[in-house]
Amino acid sequence: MEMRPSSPPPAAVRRRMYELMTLMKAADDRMTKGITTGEFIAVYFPHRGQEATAAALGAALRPTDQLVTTYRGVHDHIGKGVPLVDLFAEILGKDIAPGRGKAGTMHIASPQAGVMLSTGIVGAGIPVAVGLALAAQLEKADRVVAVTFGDGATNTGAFHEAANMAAVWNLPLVLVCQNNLYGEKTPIGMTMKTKQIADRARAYEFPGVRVNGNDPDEAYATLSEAIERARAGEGPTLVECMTFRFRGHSIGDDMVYIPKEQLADAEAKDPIPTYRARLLSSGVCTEEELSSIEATALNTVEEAVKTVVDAPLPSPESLMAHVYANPDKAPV
Amino acid sequence: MEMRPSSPPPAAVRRRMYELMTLMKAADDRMTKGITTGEFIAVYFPHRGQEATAAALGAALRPTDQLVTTYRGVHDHIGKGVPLVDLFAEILGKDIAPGRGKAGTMHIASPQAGVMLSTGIVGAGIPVAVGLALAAQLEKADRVVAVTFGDGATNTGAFHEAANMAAVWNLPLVLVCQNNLYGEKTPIGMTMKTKQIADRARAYEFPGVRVNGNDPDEAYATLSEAIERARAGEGPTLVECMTFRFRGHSIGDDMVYIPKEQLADAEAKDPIPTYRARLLSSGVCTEEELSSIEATALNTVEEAVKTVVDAPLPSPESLMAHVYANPDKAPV
Amino acid sequence: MQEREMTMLEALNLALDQALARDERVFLLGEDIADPAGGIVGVTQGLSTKYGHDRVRDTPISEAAILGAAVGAGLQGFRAVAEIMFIDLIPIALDQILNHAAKMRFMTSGRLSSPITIRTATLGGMGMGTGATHGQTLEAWFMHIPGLKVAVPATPADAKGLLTTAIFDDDPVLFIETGALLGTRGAVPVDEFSIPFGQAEVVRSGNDVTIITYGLGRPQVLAAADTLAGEGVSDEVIDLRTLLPIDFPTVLESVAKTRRAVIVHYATRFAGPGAELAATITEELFSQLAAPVARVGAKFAPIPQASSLEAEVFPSVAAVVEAAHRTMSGTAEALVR
Amino acid sequence: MQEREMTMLEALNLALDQALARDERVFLLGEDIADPAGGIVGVTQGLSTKYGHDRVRDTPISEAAILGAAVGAGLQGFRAVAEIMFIDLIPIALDQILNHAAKMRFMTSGRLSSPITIRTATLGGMGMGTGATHGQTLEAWFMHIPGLKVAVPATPADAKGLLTTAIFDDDPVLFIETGALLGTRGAVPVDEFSIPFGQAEVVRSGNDVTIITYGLGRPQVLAAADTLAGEGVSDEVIDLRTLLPIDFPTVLESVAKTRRAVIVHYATRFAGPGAELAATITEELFSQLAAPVARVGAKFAPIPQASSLEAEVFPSVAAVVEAAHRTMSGTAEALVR
Ligand SMILES: Cc1ncc(C[n+]2csc(CCOP(=O)(O)OP(=O)(O)O)c2C)c(N)n1
Ligand SMILES: Cc1ncc(C[n+]2csc(CCOP(=O)(O)OP(=O)(O)O)c2C)c(N)n1
Ligand SMILES: [Mg+2]
Ligand SMILES: [Mg+2]
Repeated sequence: MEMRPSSPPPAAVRRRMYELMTLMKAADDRMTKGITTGEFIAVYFPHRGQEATAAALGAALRPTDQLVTTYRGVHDHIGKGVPLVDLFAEILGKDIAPGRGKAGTMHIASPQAGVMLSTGIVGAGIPVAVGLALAAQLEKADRVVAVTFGDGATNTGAFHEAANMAAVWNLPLVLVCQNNLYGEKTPIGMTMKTKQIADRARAYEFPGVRVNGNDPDEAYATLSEAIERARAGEGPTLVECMTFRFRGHSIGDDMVYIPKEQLADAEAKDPIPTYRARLLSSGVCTEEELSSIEATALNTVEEAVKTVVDAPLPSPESLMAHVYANPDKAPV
Repeated sequence: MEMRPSSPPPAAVRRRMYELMTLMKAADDRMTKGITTGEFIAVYFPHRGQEATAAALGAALRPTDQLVTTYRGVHDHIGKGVPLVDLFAEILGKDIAPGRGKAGTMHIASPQAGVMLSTGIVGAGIPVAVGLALAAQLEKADRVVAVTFGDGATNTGAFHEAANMAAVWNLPLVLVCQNNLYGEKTPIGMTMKTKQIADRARAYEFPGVRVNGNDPDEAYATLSEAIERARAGEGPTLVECMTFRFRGHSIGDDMVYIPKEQLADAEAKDPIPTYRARLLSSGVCTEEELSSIEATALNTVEEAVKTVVDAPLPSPESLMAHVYANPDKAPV
Repeated sequence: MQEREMTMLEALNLALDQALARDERVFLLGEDIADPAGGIVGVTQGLSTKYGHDRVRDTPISEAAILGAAVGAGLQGFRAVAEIMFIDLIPIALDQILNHAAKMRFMTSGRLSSPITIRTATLGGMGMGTGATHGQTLEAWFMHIPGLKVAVPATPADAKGLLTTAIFDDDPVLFIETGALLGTRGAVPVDEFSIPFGQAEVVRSGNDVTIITYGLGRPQVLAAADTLAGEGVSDEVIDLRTLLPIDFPTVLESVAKTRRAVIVHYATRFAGPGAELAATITEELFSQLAAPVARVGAKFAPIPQASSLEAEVFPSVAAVVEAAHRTMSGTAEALVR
Repeated sequence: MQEREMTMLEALNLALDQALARDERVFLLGEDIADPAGGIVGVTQGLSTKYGHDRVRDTPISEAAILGAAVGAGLQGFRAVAEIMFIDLIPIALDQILNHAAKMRFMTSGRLSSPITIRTATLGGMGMGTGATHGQTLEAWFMHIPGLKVAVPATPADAKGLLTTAIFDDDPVLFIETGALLGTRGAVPVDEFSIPFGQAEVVRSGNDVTIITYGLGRPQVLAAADTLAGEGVSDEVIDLRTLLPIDFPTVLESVAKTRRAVIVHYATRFAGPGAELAATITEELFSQLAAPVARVGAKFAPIPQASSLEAEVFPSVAAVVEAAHRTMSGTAEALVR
C-alpha cells in the first residue's frame, strides 16, 4: 500500500476518536482499580496506552463491518460500539452479561456491534477472521473484517496460515497488529529479528504498513485506506500500529521486566493528553468540550460499573444450557 | 545472501553428484516398477525429476552434518549416504530394516548417516530440525543441519514458527525447499500468491535465494554457501530449489491434474540427461565412465532389492518392543 | 425410499452433492478437494465442477487455517464442511475444534455458533503400511470435548445419512471416514435422507451376548458373530454409528437382556471409547451383568508399518471371539457369587 | 533425607534447579521463563540468571516450534524441558507430541528417542474466572498416546520427586502442574530425589471404600474423607500421581480389600480418566465388587467463567461423599444377587 501524506480526518471523526479514547481509558482505569482494591475479582488485561489504535479502528470501520479481537480487547470493543455494561458484566461474570457468565474477559462477543469473537488463544482469532471475511466474500456483501492482535501473535503458525489464506483468496480482511513491544513479559527483540512486523506481509504478497499507533489521525488514515482497499475487493492489508502498554500484562503483573526509562518514555508520549493538546491547539475542540467528554466518560463508566456490581451471578442451574443446540442423548 | 557467480564445483564433486543422481533415479524407477507391477506392496512417494537438488545437498553436506527430510525423501537419503538396503527394507517393512518394520517409507531415520528424521506430517520436520540445530549450537559443534521440504510445506504454521525461531536463535540451519510446483495434487498458484518462496525468508530477517534445482552445479554452489554461512555462525538460509516431480504424488496417482505440456516440458529438462551431457561436453567424464556409473547404479539397486525382497517380515512378537525405554506398568 | 447399490465413497460424494444443492450456505474446503483432483481418493470428485471453486475450494496445507476459516464462516451462518485429510493431522488444528468450534455456542450463551462439519479419515487397518503417523484411530479424544459431536459410519447408507445429519446439525461435528471401508458396497437411499445422531443400529439380534462396535469394528464383529453362531452362541451386534452422543438406551436395553457385553474398536484399548462404554454399562446394569464387560481394542503401541505387525496391533476376529467366550465362561462364577 | 517446608511452586523451581545443575544436557525453553520474568507465575524464577539464557531460554509464542525444538534436541541426546503455559494450548503443538515425541523410539526401533519433559499447567478449579479456554483438565487424551508418560503431582514433595523423574526418564513425559495447588505448602526433601512413575500413594488407609484420585482431586477427596470418617465410614484414599502408567497393583489391592471404589477427578467425567480406571477395576475384580465403581468428574460442559457456574461444573466435596454413599448403599443388593 502506498502511503500518501493525508490531511487530518474530519473534525467529527477526531472528536469521536477522542471520546472513544477517554471512554477506553476510564474503563481501563476503573477495572484496574476495582480489581486491585479487591472491590471485585476478575481476570483483566489492561490496554491503557493502546487507545489510539482502537479508537481509530472503531471510527474507521462501519457498524456493519466486523471485528475479531483478543483477551486484551476492551478498547477494541468500545471502539466498535459494544456497551460498557455488557463488557463489565462479561468481565465480572454476571448473569446480565450477553454471555451470561459463560464467556469472561477473554471470550467476549457482541454480534450486534459486529464483534464476532475475542479469543484468549494467541493468534487463533486470525484464521477465524479469515472465515468471516470469506463469508463476506461469498455473500458478495460489502462488509470488511478487521482482526487485531499483538506483536507476539505474529510468531504463531496461525498468523502465517491465515495471512497466506487471506492473500490467496483475496479476502476483505484488515490485519491490525498492535505492536506494544512485549508479548506478555518478553520484549520483542527476544522473539523475532524482524525489524518491521509490517514487512511480514510481503511473504504473502499483500501490503504491509507501519504507523504510529499512538497517533489517532495517522492510524485512522492508514486503517481507512486498508479498509476501503478490502471493501473494493483488493484484498488484505497488514497494518502495524506502534504503541505501548502502560500496565502489566494482566492485573497483578509487577512489570519488573520493563526498564523504567522505557516506561517513563512511553508515558510521556501518552496518546490521550497528546491528542487532547492537538485537538485543542488545532481548534477542533474547545477546553469545555474536552472536559465535558472526559466527565461524561467517567460518569458512563461509573454508572455501568454500578449496574454490573449490583447484578446477580448466574444461577448454577443454567450451567448445561447452550452446550448443544440439540443435546439429545448428550452426556451430562 | 549475495549470489556470486561461481565456477563449477570440482570434478570429483560433479562426478559424485552424477553418481548420486543415477542411483536415486534407479532406486525410484525400481520402487515404482515393483509397486506398479504388484511385485511388492508399499506406500511410496516418487522423487523422479528432483534428483539434482538432493545430490547437490548430499555432496555439500559433511558426513557429520545432519539432515531432516520427508515422506518424499529417498533421494535425500541416498544423497546423505543411507544404504539402499536400509531404504528398501524400510519401504517394504522388513525385519532387516533399521526400523525393523516399525518405520515405513514416511518415517525413515538413519542416525549413522546423519538423517535424523523423515516425517509424513507436512512441515513438522522443520521445528525438529530447529531443535537439532540448537543442539549443535549448544554443543558448540561445527555441525550444520539441513531440512528439506516442499513448496506446500511453506504454508504450514510449523514452517513459520520454526523459521522465526531459527532466526532469533541464529541457528546453523539450512532450509531447503524443493519447489516442484505442486502440493500433492494442487498447483502452487492455488495455495500462495508469493512469487518466490525464497522471499519468505525476509519475514524472519535471514537470506533466501532461489536456484535452478535441476542444475546440480548451481544448487551445489548455493547450498554450499548456505551451509558454510551456517557453520560460520551466521545463521539460517532458505534455499528454494526449482524442480518438478515426474511421477504422481504417490504410486497410483494418475496425475490428471498436471497439464500434459507442463509435464512434457519438465521431462524435456530432465536433470539427469542434461547433466550427463554437460559432464561429457565439459570433459569431466568420458562416455565410458558415465555408462559405468549408470550400470553400477542399476546393479546396486537390483542387488539391494533382491536382498530386501528375500528378507522376512518382522515377527509379531516384536510389536511391543521399543514403545518405552522403561515400560514398567505401561498398558499393553 | 429408492435405493441404489453404491460404495461408501460414492455415498459420501452423493451426500455432499445433495447438501450443496439444497443449501447455498453449505460449502466445502480442504486440500486437493477440487477437480481435477477431486480429493485424495475421490470423495469430492466432480463437486467443484458442478458447484464452482467458490463452494468447493482447495486450500493451502494449513490445517489450523482450514478449521479456523470454517469456524469463522460458521459464525456468519455458513455450514462449512472442512476436510482434514487424515485424523492423524487433526492435532495441528485441534485448537480450533477444542477452544473455538465446540465452545462458541456455550461462551456466547447461544448467540453465535459454528455448526461446522469436519470430515476426516482414518487409514488404520488398511494394511497399506502407512505406519505410525498415518494409521491412528483417535475418536476417544473427541468424545471428551463437550459441545462437539462425533460420527463414525460403517456402511454406505449410514455414511450418507449421517453426513447429511452432520452438515445440517446446528452443532459442530467430527465425521470420521474409515479408509478401509470406502470401497464397501451397499444399498443407499438415492434421495436426501438423514440418520439422527445417537441412534445405534441393532445389526443382528441375539440373546447370549451383546457385541458393541462401530466403524471398522463392524465387519470384524460380524465375522466373529458368524463364528460364535456356529458354536451356538446367539449374539446381538450393535453398531453405535455415533460416539457423541452414544445411544445408551439401545445399548443398555440389549445388555439388560443378554447380561453380557463385549466392546470392539480399532482405537487403542487403554483409555479408549470402550472404557466409557464399559464403565457406563456397569454403572447402570451392575447387578444384572453375568460377567465383566469385555473390551477389545488396539494394543498400547504406535501403529507399525509392516503388515505382520499391523495385524498384531489391531484387534483380530479371534480376539473378538475370545472376548465373547470370556464373558460366557464368567457365567457360572458370576451366578453363584 | 533432609526436608524443608515449601510451596509446590518452590519445589518445582528446586527440581528444575537441581536438574540443571546435575546434567549439562538439561535445558529449559518456553514463553516468559527467563528472568526477569522468571515464568508467568514464577516457577522458573532465577534459573536463567543462574544457568544462563542458553539453558533457560525464552521463546517466541510458537508452541509447535517449542515442542518441535525440544524433540529435535532430544534426538541429539539433550533433555529438553519445554513449558507450554497452559494445557489448553497444547492442541496447537500436539502433533509434535503425538506424531513425533511419543513415536520416535518405536519408529526407529530404539535407535533414537526424544526424552523430553513437557511442563504445563491447568487453571481449572482456581475460581479465577479464566473460563472455557483457560481452565480445562485434559489429561485423558494423553493417557491414550502409547509412548508417552503422564504425571500429575498433588503435593510439593511429589512435584519435586516426579519432575526429577520426568526429566531423567528416557521416555517423553507430560508433566501437569495444577495452578490451584502451586501455593500448597508441605515438607520437601531438600536434596535431589525422584519418585518412580507408576507408584501411587496410599494417602489414608481404610476398609470400607477406596477413593482414587490425583491432582486437584486430592485435597477435595481428603475433605470428603473427613466427612465420611465422621459418619463412621473407613475410607482408603489413593493418589495415583501418574496416569500413564497407572499403578494398578496398588489400586487393585486396595479395592480387593474394600470391595468399593470411587474415582474423583477434575477432568470431564465422560470418556475421562475415571472410565479407564472403572473399566479395569471391574474387569479385574468383578466378582469381588460390592457395588459398581462410582465416577465423579466435571460435568459435560465447557468451563464457564462465573464462579457460581464454575463451582457447578467441577466435582464438589458433597459429590464425592454422595458417590461413596452410593457404593455403600449398593452393598445389600450386590451381596444377595
Ligand atoms: C497460543 C498461546 N500461547 C501463549 C498464551 C499465553 N499468553 C497470553 S497473552 C500472551 C502474550 C501475547 O503477546 P502479544 O501478541 O504481543 O499481545 P499483547 O498481550 O502484547 O497485547 C501470551 C504468551 C496464549 N494465551 N496463547
Ligand atoms: C500437515 C499435513 N497436511 C496434509 C498432509 C497430506 N499431504 C501429504 S504430502 C502433501 C503435499 C505436500 O506438498 P509439498 O510440501 O509441496 O511437498 P511435495 O509432496 O510436493 O514434495 C499433503 C497435502 C500431510 N501429510 N500433512
Ligand atoms: Mg504485545
Ligand atoms: Mg510440492
